[in-house]
Amino acid sequence: MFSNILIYFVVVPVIMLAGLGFCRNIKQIRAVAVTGSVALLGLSAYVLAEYLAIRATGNTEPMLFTGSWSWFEPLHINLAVGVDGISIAMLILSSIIVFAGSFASWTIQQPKEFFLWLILLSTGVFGFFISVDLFTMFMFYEVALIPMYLLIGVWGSGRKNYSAMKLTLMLMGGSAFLMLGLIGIYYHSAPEGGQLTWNILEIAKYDAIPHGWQQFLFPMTFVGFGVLGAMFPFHTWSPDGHASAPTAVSMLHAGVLMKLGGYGCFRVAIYLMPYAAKELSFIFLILTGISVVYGAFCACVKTDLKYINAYSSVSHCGLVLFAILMLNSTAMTGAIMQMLSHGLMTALFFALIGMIYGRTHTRDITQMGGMMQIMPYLSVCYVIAGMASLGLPGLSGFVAEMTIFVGSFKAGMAEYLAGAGSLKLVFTIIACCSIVITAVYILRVVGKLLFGPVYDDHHRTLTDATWWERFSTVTLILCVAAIGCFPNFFNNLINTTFTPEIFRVLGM
Amino acid sequence: MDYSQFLAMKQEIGLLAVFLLVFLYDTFMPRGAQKGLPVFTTVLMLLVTLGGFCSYCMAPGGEVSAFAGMYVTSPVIAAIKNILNIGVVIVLIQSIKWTNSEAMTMRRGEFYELLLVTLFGMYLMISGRHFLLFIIGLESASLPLAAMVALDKNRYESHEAAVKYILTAVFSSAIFMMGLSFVYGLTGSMYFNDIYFALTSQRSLLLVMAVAFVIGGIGFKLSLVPFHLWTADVYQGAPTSVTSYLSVISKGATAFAFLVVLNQVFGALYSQVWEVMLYALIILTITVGNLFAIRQRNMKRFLAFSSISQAGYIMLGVIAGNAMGLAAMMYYILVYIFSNLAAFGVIGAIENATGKVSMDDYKGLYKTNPRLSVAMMLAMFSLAGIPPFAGFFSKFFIFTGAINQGSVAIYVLVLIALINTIVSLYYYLLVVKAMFISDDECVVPNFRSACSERLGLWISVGGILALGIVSYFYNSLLELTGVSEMTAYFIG
Amino acid sequence: MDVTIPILILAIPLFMFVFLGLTGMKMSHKVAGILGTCGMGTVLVLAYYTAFQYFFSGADIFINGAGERLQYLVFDQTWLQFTENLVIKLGFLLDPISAMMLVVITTISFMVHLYSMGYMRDHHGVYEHGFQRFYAFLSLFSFSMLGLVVAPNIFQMYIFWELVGASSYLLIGFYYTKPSAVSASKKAFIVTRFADLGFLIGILTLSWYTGTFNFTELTSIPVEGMAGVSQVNIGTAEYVRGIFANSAAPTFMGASVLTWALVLIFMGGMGKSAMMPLHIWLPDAMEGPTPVSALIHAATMVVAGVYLVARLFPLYLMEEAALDIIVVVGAVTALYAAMVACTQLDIKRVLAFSTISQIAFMMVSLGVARPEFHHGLGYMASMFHLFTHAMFKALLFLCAGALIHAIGSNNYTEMHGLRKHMPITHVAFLIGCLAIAGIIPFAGFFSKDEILTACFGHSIFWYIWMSAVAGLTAFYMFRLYYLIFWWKEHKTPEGHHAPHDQPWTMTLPLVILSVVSCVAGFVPFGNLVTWNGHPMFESVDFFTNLKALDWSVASISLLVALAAIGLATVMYRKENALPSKMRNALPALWTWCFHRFYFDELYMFITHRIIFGCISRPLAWFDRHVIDGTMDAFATITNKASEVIKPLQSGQIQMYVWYYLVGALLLGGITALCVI
Amino acid sequence: MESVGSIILYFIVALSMIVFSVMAVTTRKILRAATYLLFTLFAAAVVYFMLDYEFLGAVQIAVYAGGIVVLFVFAILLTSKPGDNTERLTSKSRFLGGLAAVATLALAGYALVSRCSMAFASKPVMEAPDMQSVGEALLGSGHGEYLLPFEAVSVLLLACIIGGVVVARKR
Amino acid sequence: MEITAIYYLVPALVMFCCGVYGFITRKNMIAMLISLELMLNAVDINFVVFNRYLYPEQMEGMFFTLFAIAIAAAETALAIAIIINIFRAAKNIDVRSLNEMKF
Repeated sequence: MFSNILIYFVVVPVIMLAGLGFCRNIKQIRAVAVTGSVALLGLSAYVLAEYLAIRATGNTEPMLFTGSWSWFEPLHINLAVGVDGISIAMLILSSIIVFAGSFASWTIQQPKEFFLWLILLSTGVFGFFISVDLFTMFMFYEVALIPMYLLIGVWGSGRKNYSAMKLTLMLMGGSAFLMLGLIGIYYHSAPEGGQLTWNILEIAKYDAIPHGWQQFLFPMTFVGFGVLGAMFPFHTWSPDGHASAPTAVSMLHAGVLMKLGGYGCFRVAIYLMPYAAKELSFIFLILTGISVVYGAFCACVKTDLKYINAYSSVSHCGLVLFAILMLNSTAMTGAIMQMLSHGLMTALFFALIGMIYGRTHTRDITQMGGMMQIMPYLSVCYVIAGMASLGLPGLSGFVAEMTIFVGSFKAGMAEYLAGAGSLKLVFTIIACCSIVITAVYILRVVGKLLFGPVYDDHHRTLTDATWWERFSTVTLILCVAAIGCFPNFFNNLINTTFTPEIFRVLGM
Repeated sequence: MDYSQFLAMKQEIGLLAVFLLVFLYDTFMPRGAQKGLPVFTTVLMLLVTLGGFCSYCMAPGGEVSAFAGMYVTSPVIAAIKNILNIGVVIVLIQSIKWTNSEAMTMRRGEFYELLLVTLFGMYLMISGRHFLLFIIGLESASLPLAAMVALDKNRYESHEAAVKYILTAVFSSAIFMMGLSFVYGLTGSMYFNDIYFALTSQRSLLLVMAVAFVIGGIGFKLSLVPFHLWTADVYQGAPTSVTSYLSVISKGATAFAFLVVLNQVFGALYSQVWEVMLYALIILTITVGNLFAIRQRNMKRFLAFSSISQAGYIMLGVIAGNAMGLAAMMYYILVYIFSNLAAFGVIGAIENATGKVSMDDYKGLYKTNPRLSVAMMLAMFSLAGIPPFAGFFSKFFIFTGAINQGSVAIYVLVLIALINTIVSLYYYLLVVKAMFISDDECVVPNFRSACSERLGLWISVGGILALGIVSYFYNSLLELTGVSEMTAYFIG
Repeated sequence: MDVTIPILILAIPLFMFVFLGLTGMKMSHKVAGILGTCGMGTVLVLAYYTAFQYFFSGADIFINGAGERLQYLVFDQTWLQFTENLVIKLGFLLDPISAMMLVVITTISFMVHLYSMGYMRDHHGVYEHGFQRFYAFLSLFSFSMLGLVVAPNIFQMYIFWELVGASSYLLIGFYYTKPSAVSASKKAFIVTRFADLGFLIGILTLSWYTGTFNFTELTSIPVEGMAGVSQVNIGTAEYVRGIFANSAAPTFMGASVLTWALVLIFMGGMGKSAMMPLHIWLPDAMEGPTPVSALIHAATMVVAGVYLVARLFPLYLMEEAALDIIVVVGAVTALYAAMVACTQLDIKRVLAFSTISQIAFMMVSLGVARPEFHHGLGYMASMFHLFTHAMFKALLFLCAGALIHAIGSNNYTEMHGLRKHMPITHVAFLIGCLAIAGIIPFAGFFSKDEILTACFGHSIFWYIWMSAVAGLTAFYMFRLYYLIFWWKEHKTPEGHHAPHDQPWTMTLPLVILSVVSCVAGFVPFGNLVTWNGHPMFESVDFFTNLKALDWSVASISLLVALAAIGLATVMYRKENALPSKMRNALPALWTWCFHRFYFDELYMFITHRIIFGCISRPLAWFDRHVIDGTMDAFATITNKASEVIKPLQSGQIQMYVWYYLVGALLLGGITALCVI
Repeated sequence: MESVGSIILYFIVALSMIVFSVMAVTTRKILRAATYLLFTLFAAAVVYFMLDYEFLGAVQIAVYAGGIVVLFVFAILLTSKPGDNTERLTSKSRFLGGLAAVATLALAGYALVSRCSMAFASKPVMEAPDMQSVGEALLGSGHGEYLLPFEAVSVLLLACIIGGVVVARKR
Repeated sequence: MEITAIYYLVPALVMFCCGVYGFITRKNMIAMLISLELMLNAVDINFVVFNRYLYPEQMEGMFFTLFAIAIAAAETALAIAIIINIFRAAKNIDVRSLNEMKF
């Protein structure tokens, strides 16, 4: 079992948890957090390199590094792991954000408890991304959710009790649907007389879920994951939750946890139930299409920085689900890229907001101004994050969005010319409009917050970023720029996953 | 007359032996040695538990029937009794401090004697295959409990709870027996087996009413809505150790008995009669239990409603009506025992130390008593079904087991149950919130809980952590039930 | 051809941007300025070398036996692969217009770099705050603009298109403490972003049908036997149209999909090139430092739209409807901008509207270009005007910068009578005015004349229209000229220096650009830049342009220009009552012109009232109160339900058993009803 | 056909059963309620006798009438104070109680009647079980024999004694 | 006229319902207990009647009744003990006073 490299994505956090148990002072805690996150970063880099090397030898297995260990044998539950390009992308994203998050919470109160929960959360996240067994996947999914409650509740600010409760309950509400969907999938996973299985790869191979059942199970799983992916109208946990969460938690949550939603929608809902995905995608296309513009419009008039960003996340994550529903490889690649991109830049955003808030003790943009003169470093980073968000070429947002638009347009045109209506096309164009609205709210914030005269003279005495803050932000900016400048690397990494068999039903 | 048949009842005999020893100890040991009684009983009970494991391990397997089918035991039944035994041992460990307290000096022995008799009654409920034996078991399991509820003489609530309990319990058993009389009238026998076969072709209003009354009678002990209303008052009024016993052991045993009765007596009526009833009961139980739990501030009352809604989830295993459902149910109860006992352990420890049982008193507990709050939090998470704690697995498996039944309606039922888990999560989190998040000054000072309490908590917490992740427990349960007779009728 | 130089042309500005951006704060202002300028100087040399190579080396990859100039793909690197066919590549395409643009951009950029060394400091020689940042941004802009013009595919163009937008945003907002600058930069970005939305959809449509982004496939055919070489050819475009025709492409609102795609792409161009009604950002963009206005908002970035249309010209030729739209938009914009320019008080705004007007000239010229008329004279004229306009408009802006720097205000009512104090600036400005007014032999005369000729060849109506606009141009430029340099000077307040000419770093660019404005008109563009590379003249010498003039058109336009100048002289040479009389004679017209036909107000209405007021705010409200309210309502309902069923647990056992019994009876009764 | 005497006896018993139970639950004096209960129990005993279950009838009289009712009377005397033995019933509780009772009566009565084969079965000719068979059944372990319940109920009774003691004890 | 099973079952049922009525309406706990005895007794009669009329060859119903009487006695004894207990604590046995715990 421990010869499989992927297991260490769970083992390392567990060791970290144990290590934290022995920590006596903040220095040791920091040491554990940093060592652990560096180890995870190294691990994901190693897995990436190995993965590419193996793929280069012409290996076309759907997943690599697979391993399966029987767990609850009578129920056919295994601890099954495996990764493809998408999972690796997500693993890298997670480890980067955990790394940056550790630095962003350098001076947190009650560090031991904080890091305990934070690492428990990342255990869930990593476990989720390496799992190919529906049960373990779901288990890790829930492991990742619950620490949020305490992290927000204890270390949050504002209406933290309300927000923490709302977030937890709404996400758990999603996972209620999800659980039903997963169990349903299990019972229809194998053809008549075959052995039932939770293994995603096997289920996909059998493709035995009856169409009628797919039409019931698909919405269950899609909504279940969609709640975490902030799909309209189940997104309202996101603004409140993010607004109350402490910096590192917002980073992890928006950066990684929301990606669980998109990833799950793809890996479970669409991958396993392509027929229903094709039949029912229109409903969710409408919802996610609404998410995209709706989130952006809402962000335009909010004055709390975190609310703005949360709505922006609604918009961007809506784009992820939107693209996934287009059911073609270009759009899906774009969706995964968007997950990466949004994860990084939104983590950057939340890190910066946290840092600014930590200094000014307000997040209301009408109460601030001229930050560029006071804390130029943070402000420049904010501008960069903003530019990434509104899709400036050279940063990650652009490539992701363009891939999505090209893919969606392709899907839309194909549908239109096949005489199947113009829904996809229309919603593609609507989604495209978001690039303008995004520019509006990003520039509004940048203009009000960073530029202009200093609003409050008390702010003049504030200091710029400390070294750990710089470290955290620079890491993220470098990653954002790396994706933006060398997209084809990631594109190829992800693209190889969308092998034809995924689209077997879709006729593509 | 073959009295050697008594030898089939190894576990019951072991239990009665303990009862006898405790009785003798209590009666004849000098006053100075009386303080040793709790430990004495606990150790004996532990031995019985271990013995139960051994006998179950050494058992040739398959079903042993005695007294012309009036009594049945099998590996599964032995395992069920063992599960209850484990719970009893933990309860006993946790109650050592309480029974050794000043107020309990005069009633120490009686507490143990009554407890053992109720356990004996539960054994009979599980093993009995004749309604006469069953009802004797049921009464043995509830009447002495009323006396136990009244043990806390200094508190008025304790008396009030006892009255409420005994009156409603007798009413319930009257209804139950009315139902039984209808069954008898329709079938002419009290043997489960005979009734089962006699009922295969009968459908009448009388039968339906009989089933409803029987379900009411057993549902009363299981506190299914609408037969649950005594629960909260009794849980609140009873001494904490008794409450924990009531909420886990009594409930667990009754759940098994319920399963047995429904399957082996009314198995043939499944789809026509009691499936629908159970649907309604489960939905009501979970929902109403949750709704009441939301607004409770007294921890014991809070856990009462929580246990009501948990009973609804346990019933999902009954409705599944197959080996998987049975295994899931056994597993659920096992996990539930550990989780709930952890919660009660903390409540008991705090109550013994300070007398506080209100949720408001728990505010900021983490700052003064971090370990207790962590134990409580784990219990709450496990009850709410949060991974990686055992409660998650048990919930997942019981849902899986239920859905195995396969109809569309069960999906709807499970969905409703799942949505209710959100509500339950809400109130479990309220406790966590009070302990960890609230900024208020804690009224409970830092204190060192007794050795026994700590031991009990460690065991419970260990169970919460290990039962889920270590798949051995569930796997072996499922292995056992795969060849079980308990569901055989239903499947056939 | 060696790829080093092209790569360097792009890499040096990028490097300068990163280098100055990261380390600028650590180095002194002067070093940063010199580094930036030297970097740009190097690029200038390299770009001149490349352009020279392209135009004059005669290598067979650049020109074929028939003297037709070819497109040469210097390099092409895959950047992002969407599908098998749809690939974004980053590359470097050399052809007449990109070579020409290389020259224009590097020239102006270098001038601006140099000029800014003097401009971005106050009278005491203290450098402005953020000087290094300024140079970093200038480098970023140069990089983006160069990348845009050498793009071999439409998506690279889009990428750099966005980048120039962003650098324009950064530079307009350079004085970020000034709220007006911040809002101007925001406006510029958002308006162009909106236009880019059209561009993007256009690209998507076009590429979906054709399956490629590459210009060399969309508009050209490859030359056999030579890798990377292709020839602009209408045949390819025919092929593209064939694709659209054969794929059963539906028509949408009466126009073909190709037309729609081209119009949408043109919409992007309208945004960047400030065509009506998307022009509103450009006058506001004058909030940026004046050298920036010269570089970005006069000479280079704003002509990107023209460049885009020129790039896809063979495609536009296929859809005359699209070209007609371009003509209409251009012509209306030209007239509108010229009219508005007549009334503005801010020197830079006048120049900005003038720029809009002149770019509209180029657009019209492209719109009226047809291969059958003088080998597509309009195309050549447009590019020629782009070139000359870049020179003289940069000159004018730099002069304006010198004036503003000297006076400290943009408002020319505060300038008057500066000709004695600032002789060099005066002469340079005059040259610029003459050039833009179209007076022989200055550069503007030739290019504008070609445009009018092309219009004449297309339609007499547009010819008259554009001639009138040309007259207006001369009028408002000389109005500006007189108001600044003539009239009676203001008294210098105590303690202020009298305005004087600026240091050499500022005057040198003026001188150079003046010279170029004088002689650029003689460049034989017809042989260098034509739509399909085919030369217009058999042979060339210094007077080719002069000889090729269609004097019937030229003389009329000259007359119109002179008349307009005369009118301006009469009205504005000295302070008199004529202007106010005219204003009173046509009050409505004047007010509308002065308020720029209320376009800004219209936009404010749309954005604030409709987008924010009627969409965003209601949506946000809806989100908080309806969507979120629903979620909260679940919780509230649960709590309420909990409260409602509270009486069940009354504490009275008699009620308990009552519920028990009734429950059991109902359970039995209802089940019995169901099953029996 | 039954003999006239047994029919008359039946009516007397049935009527007294109904009337006394009604009176037991409606009388306002608690001691009277106990008395009416006694009468009802006697009536039940008579039913057992009529159905030839003499042993059962004897047990009924001995345990119920002799034991339980006496217990009741003691308890009443212990707990009631002068003037305390009248109680006023609220009309609400009377309505609810009546509703529940009538509903039970209607539903169960209809259920019983609707099972015609059962409800209208006539009494077969059968003698009272002799004491020998009763004793053997009570101590036998075969089918229809009740050794195990007999032992179990003894445990129950023991427990109830212990419980009763521990509850009733003052400290 | 023939006395069939229903002739006994209905009075027993009426007795049962009287018990129900009494339990729900009476305020005195001992009166409630008396009502409970009525209910239990009605059940006993049912068993005996069914045994005699329908299954006369066995004695299941009779024995059930026998044990039920024993159980009823035990219940009553314990219940009375508890009621006396509460009488000591609260000085009355009005069931309405048992309202310390609710909601």
